[in-house]
Amino acid sequence: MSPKETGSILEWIKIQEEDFSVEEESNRIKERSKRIGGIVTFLGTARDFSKGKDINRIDFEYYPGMAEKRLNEIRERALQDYDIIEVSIIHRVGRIETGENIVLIVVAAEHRKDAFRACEWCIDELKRITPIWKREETTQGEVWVVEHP
Amino acid sequence: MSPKETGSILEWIKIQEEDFSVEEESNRIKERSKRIGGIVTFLGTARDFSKGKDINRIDFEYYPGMAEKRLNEIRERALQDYDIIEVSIIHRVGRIETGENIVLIVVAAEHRKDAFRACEWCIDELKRITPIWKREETTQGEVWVVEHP
Amino acid sequence: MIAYRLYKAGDTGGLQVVTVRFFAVLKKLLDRETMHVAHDGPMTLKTLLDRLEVELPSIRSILREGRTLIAINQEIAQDETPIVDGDEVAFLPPFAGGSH
Amino acid sequence: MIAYRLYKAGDTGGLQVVTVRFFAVLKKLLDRETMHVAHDGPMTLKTLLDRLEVELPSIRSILREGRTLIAINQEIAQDETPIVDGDEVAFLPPFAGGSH
Repeated sequence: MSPKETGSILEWIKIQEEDFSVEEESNRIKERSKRIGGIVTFLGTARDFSKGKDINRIDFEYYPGMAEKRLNEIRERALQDYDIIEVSIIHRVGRIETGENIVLIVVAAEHRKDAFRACEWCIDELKRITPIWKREETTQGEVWVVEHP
Repeated sequence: MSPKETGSILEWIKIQEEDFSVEEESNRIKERSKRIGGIVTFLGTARDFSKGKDINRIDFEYYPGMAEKRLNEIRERALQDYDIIEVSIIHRVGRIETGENIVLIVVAAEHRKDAFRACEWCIDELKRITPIWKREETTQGEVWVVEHP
Repeated sequence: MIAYRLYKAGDTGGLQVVTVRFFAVLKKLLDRETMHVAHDGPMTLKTLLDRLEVELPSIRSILREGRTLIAINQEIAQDETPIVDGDEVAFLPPFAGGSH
Repeated sequence: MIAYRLYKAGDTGGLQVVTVRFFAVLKKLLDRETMHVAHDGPMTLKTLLDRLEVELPSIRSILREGRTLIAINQEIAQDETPIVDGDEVAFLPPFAGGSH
């Protein structure tokens, strides 16, 4: 699959500079099915410090095409491995200020247990396999963050 | 403590007829601290069937005073037992139509693992100890729901 | 709480009036939300339950099932918990908050 | 994909031109995002890496650490993975998506 083919089908996968709305995304997923009884959401936000250093701002860079493909794989595996109805994943890139939204994962299911399991798995997996990089501008200079040394 | 004393202090506990906004509640909790890196939300919604029967509408009844007190206990125990920053709990009562919001639990933490654990514990505990009752109007009549027979 | 205890300590077995509240299926079966019970002399939850079993036959079987919790002033109570004048005794069927 | 395979089957070792992409700290160290590498004859990822080790000394130590993944046409590749004309080879430092 060429990188260009991945964009259009990804209704539930987004990598974007703009902020997103938790409410909008919840509502969009609720409309998928009347069987939905529980929606678990993970919202990741930009903290003001990291490993003891104050952060002024962060910048996310990504590999266009491959990153979306990986998020889509995560979504499809979650739908296959857990008893859930829908998954939406949004990751922001570019410049992000302290306190702003970074990532949103919304999982809808009939029952909450599966929604919790799947949502947590998705964010763990996103961090593990998605080609996204974070540069932090701290009081002590610029750092390319390595989460799991 | 008399029932009347529980109302005013409960900034993060609400039992109400009106709908709530997931976004508003997320934003309100984000303003609590710049240390917040992860927010896990559980949103419970009204499904259109239950145990094989179609549901037309549901009604929630509660024990005013005692229910808020129990939710507040849940919040305080979560804050004590998990490494989290804030917890908000909202439960709607009265008449609720299919697809509408019922309950919202928002947990903010520095790290996501604790937020996931605490959020799931809160909804489990809410169902276990909070004096709230659900009446379902199904195609086969009225049922007072018993979740764990 | 302190007020109650002082009252109990000085209690000489006079007339006690308690409010009884019913919720959910119990309210529906009885077609009432509250009732007042007057009792002459010291009283425990057991005393009250024995009376209500006689006076409210329509919910007798549900109460005997043992799945209905009973709260006195919003705290879960046991058979031996004392009840004093002004207390609120609530009958709480199994809870069903949340979404499913 | 089929196009590539046909090409490879008919490949007689002519000139291969591949695009190399760098991300994050690698891009910063090299001060460039992409480069084109021309190679005469069959080629694996190992062939390319041996060349880049010589040509790009500023990132040599990072590549040798072994924590940089390499993707060919957006799929993770190994030393023995063949590279053909038109492929995109991307050097991916450890990922850091998410919020913390």
